[in-house]
Amino acid sequence: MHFLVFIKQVPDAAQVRVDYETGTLIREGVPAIINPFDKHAIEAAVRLKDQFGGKVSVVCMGPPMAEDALKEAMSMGVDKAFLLSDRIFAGSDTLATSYALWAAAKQIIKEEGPVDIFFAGKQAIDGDTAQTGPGIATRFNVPLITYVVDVKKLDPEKKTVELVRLVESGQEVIQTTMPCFLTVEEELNTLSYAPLPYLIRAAKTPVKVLNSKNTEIEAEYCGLKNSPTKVRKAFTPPKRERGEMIEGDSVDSIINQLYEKIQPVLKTMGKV
Amino acid sequence: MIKQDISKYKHVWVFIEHENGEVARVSFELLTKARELAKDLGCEVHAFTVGDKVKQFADEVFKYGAKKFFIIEDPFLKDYITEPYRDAIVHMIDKHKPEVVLIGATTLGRDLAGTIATVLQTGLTADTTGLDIDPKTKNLLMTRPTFGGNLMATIFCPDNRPQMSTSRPGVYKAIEEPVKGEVIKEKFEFDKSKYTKQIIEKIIEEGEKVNLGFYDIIVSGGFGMGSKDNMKLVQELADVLGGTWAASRKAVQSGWAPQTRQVGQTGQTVHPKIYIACGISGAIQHQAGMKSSEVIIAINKDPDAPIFEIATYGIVGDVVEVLPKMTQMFKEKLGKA
Amino acid sequence: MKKLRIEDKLYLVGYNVDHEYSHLGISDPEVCKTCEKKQCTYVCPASVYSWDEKEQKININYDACLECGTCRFACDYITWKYPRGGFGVAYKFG
Amino acid sequence: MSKKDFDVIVVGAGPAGMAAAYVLAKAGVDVIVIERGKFPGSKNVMGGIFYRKPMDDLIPEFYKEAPIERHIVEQRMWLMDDVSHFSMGIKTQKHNSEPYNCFSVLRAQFDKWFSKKVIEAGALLINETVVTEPIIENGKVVGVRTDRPQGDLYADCVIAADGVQSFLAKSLGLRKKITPNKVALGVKEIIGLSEEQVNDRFGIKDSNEGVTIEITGPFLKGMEGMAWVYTNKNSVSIGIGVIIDDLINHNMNPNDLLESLKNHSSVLPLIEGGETREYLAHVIPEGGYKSVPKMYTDGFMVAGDAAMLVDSIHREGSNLAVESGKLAARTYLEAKESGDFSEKTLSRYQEKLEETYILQDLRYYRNLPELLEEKRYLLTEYPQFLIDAMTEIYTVDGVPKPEKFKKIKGELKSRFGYIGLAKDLYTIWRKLR
Repeated sequence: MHFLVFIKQVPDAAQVRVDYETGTLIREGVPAIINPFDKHAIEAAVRLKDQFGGKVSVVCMGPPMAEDALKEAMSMGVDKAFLLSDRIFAGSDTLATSYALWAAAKQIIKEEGPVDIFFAGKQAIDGDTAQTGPGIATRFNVPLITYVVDVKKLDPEKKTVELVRLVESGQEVIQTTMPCFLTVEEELNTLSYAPLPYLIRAAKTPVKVLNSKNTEIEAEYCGLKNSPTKVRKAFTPPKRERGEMIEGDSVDSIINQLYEKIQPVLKTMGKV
Repeated sequence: MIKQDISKYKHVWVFIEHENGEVARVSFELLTKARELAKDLGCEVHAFTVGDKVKQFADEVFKYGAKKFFIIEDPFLKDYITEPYRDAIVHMIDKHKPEVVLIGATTLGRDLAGTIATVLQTGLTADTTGLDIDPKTKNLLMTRPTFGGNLMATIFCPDNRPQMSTSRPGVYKAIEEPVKGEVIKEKFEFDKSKYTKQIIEKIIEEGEKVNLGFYDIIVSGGFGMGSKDNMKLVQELADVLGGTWAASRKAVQSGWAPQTRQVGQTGQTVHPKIYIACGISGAIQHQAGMKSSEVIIAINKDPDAPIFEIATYGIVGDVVEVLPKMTQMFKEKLGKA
Repeated sequence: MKKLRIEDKLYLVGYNVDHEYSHLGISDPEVCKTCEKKQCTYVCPASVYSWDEKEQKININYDACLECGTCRFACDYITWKYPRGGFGVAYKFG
Repeated sequence: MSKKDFDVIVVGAGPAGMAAAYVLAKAGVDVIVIERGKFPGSKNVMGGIFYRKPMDDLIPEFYKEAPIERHIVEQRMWLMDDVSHFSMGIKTQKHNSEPYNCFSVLRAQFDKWFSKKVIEAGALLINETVVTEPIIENGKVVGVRTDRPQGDLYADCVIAADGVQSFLAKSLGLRKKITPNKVALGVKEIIGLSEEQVNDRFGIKDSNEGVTIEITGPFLKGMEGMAWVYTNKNSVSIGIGVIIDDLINHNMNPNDLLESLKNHSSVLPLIEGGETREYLAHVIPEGGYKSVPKMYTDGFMVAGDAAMLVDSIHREGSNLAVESGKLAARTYLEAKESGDFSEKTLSRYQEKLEETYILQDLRYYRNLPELLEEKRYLLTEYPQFLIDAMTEIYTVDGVPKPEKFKKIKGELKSRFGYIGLAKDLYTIWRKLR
């Protein structure tokens, strides 16, 4: 079987701070990491490979420094790593990004063989859009299953897989044929502590670079110019100010006051 | 990029999300917001949905000001499955060419919107918290938080239509403004062999794997709760408010709550409409996980607790005394007694 | 200058917290009960150790550990290992 | 020997380990470096000054491409009490031109760069892996065990550059138990300021030039330690290192100590208004020459902090690390010619160190740690006397100068006694002999 994981290198959002004076983010020194959700996608793919045989490929779109993310992916047990890197991608929105990754994946399929399950994290922690995965799945015209928390059964003969996904009201168990596209939650698995030979292989194996020259990616669908959405402005939200202390003669009176104050909010939620 | 004649697109469309015969509240919120946008654009608000029996939602939809309600009804669409829903909706959008399409940023909405936008080859802005019309260009301006709420970005989609956005539930108020509307039934022939995905089981009950991000009210307990037993007080209030409960790192570390319910830097980041911090001093690590909540209510014995620096409403008091009273009184007020 | 609390400073530090395994421990917690100085509670620059009067034991908040090793030199009963590879503190500037 | 995966295993990607790996890789040796951090530098802390010479010998003109902050043109030394400081120092244009004397650096960034050079040279770098113990066969170190599954590695020789905690040297019995009077805890903050603010506050014209301030004296309340303020490009590193025993005995929390340093009237103007970017802590081995262990055994050498190579008097550590790493690598290369990695051959490593300034410097100050431990007042009372004397001299209060000098002389006598003073001077002279 062949599993292909789409990953993104992101700044560690937990370490990004706001400079309220300039209204910008302080990114200096903030490390670049593999998007945390994507790591669970890699883990899932590697475990399926261990169970059913085959191989795991991974692709990451980004600048040359994204090679670090791919090296890390390989140290988790990935067999083949591809870096999709080209200036023509600069400023791509989710539609253009999903195009480029789709085209790159077609090239990977050409080189490594057909894919049974595509994986991605449910969203990236920098943009939080959760659109690139669904976009690629749509372009491949394969079933899309988002918010996956469990891979229950995989039948390599019948080419079917049974999954559990989160929905607003709980969970649902989905059965689908392969190839299919999964976007995954962190609960899907616990990251393993990879064996040393994986790390050594990752350090020794070069990452293959894909770009507009060695794939059939067409520049007219890539980059800022060809992205339907554009950023008009970016700003930091105002700093949270100290609010109001509610005081009263009795606990009852305090709670009554509080209720009056939050009633409008409860109303908008349909609680009252 | 595929070039379009954008002048052919008109009207603001709102997707009516439904499950088990009930419309998701966010759809009404978006209808209300859409009326504002339609006014600025000089056009109408239309609702649309697909499913098995969806005509029944017409009255509610018109109550919130939709002039037309486009539907495709088919027993095949009984449960939400991405691909047939997508194909039916794309069919309607292609035919009627709305200028704006709004979808709730729920799990379902976020699953659906990305795939529709890709088929339509148009722009989609996810998870927005602000929608405005640019008075000059009449473009839709969509504002959304990124970097865990630390940065806001305003996005627009100048050359492609429809302009699509998924919007966070609870951002807009749902206000009725009834109109006499019209139901327009569309037809779509499904090639059923094309769809190979099916739901085998639905699990409604909430397990220990809890996604705090799904709740718009979170009641959270900290070390000030004093004991594992007292954490029940937090759960009871959450139940009455129809929300869920969470805990600070210290409470989790003391074994009073599972790690899956931890809010903060090393736990989950949440942005509910109401966050009630009970006995949580509010170290900056905790604040990182909840400070973008809309309303923060803090209850703490210590008047100097840092949580009060960011709380919308602060109550100085003993949680063990305040919480049971609050649960009881809210129960009565919300008509749940 | 406004004095920064230790929590505020630790917030500036990057960590990859290992939720599975604590690299710090106390070999004989009985000793803590009679330990007069309880130096671990004040010499640690990250205030990892605190005395729980009710439970009569030292609480170890290992996720805040800066891995300096001071406690290891300050008390023979503290068992100190490195966190698993890749976990623990990750400085941005150094 | 049973197995062999690499020629040499280097444990730890700090300056010592990477210097060793660099030399070895350049010589065509199959070398692997094992680092426990997310990346080299992510666990490393130092005050912030890096000397050029040893590194320059390794990678000529490294400072032209390495991420350095500023080259140091002025070094100040402050004796400080609670309300004053008495300043000495040297600012020289001789340090303001290439090849420079030393630099302020941020280790997380510098070490990452260094590791790239080491990889380019041909070494293999493995991050996120902890070496737990040496593998010993027939009394000889033949490899290391890591905490990873399938994590054993075998080699001709292991170079342990695993830092001050050095579990490897300890488990081989090379290192004795380190007592809390031989190690200092350093805590440090990086405080962000604009380049212009740094320049203005430290009297610098060009943003590439930097200043260091080293501070000691009675403000430490009799604890043995040193504080520092170093200029980076758009931040300052401010820190304080104190012997752990002293912290324990003074019931002192290191963060409180750092906060009081930051708010000292002499220090505050340098950092005021800056935002803290990072807070760091690390232990510094300050036992000096006498705590330096035997640095080799069969198939094994120790370098850097792991070998306690720190000159605390001159705040030198990273350059000793680079130097020792280099020498360990060269010793290996010599041993490789004969194929003999026994203790006898590797003992040349320690001999080489004895021949260089590293152990010569440390030997010179070998008695100082004990002296200061014994006579803590040397750190408080003499500096206090100097501060008071200077204050007296510079205060114009109508007292004639001869009378002032007489008063100072009187103070000297009453505080120390001429005999005591002579004794102290003699002791210091003897200890440094």
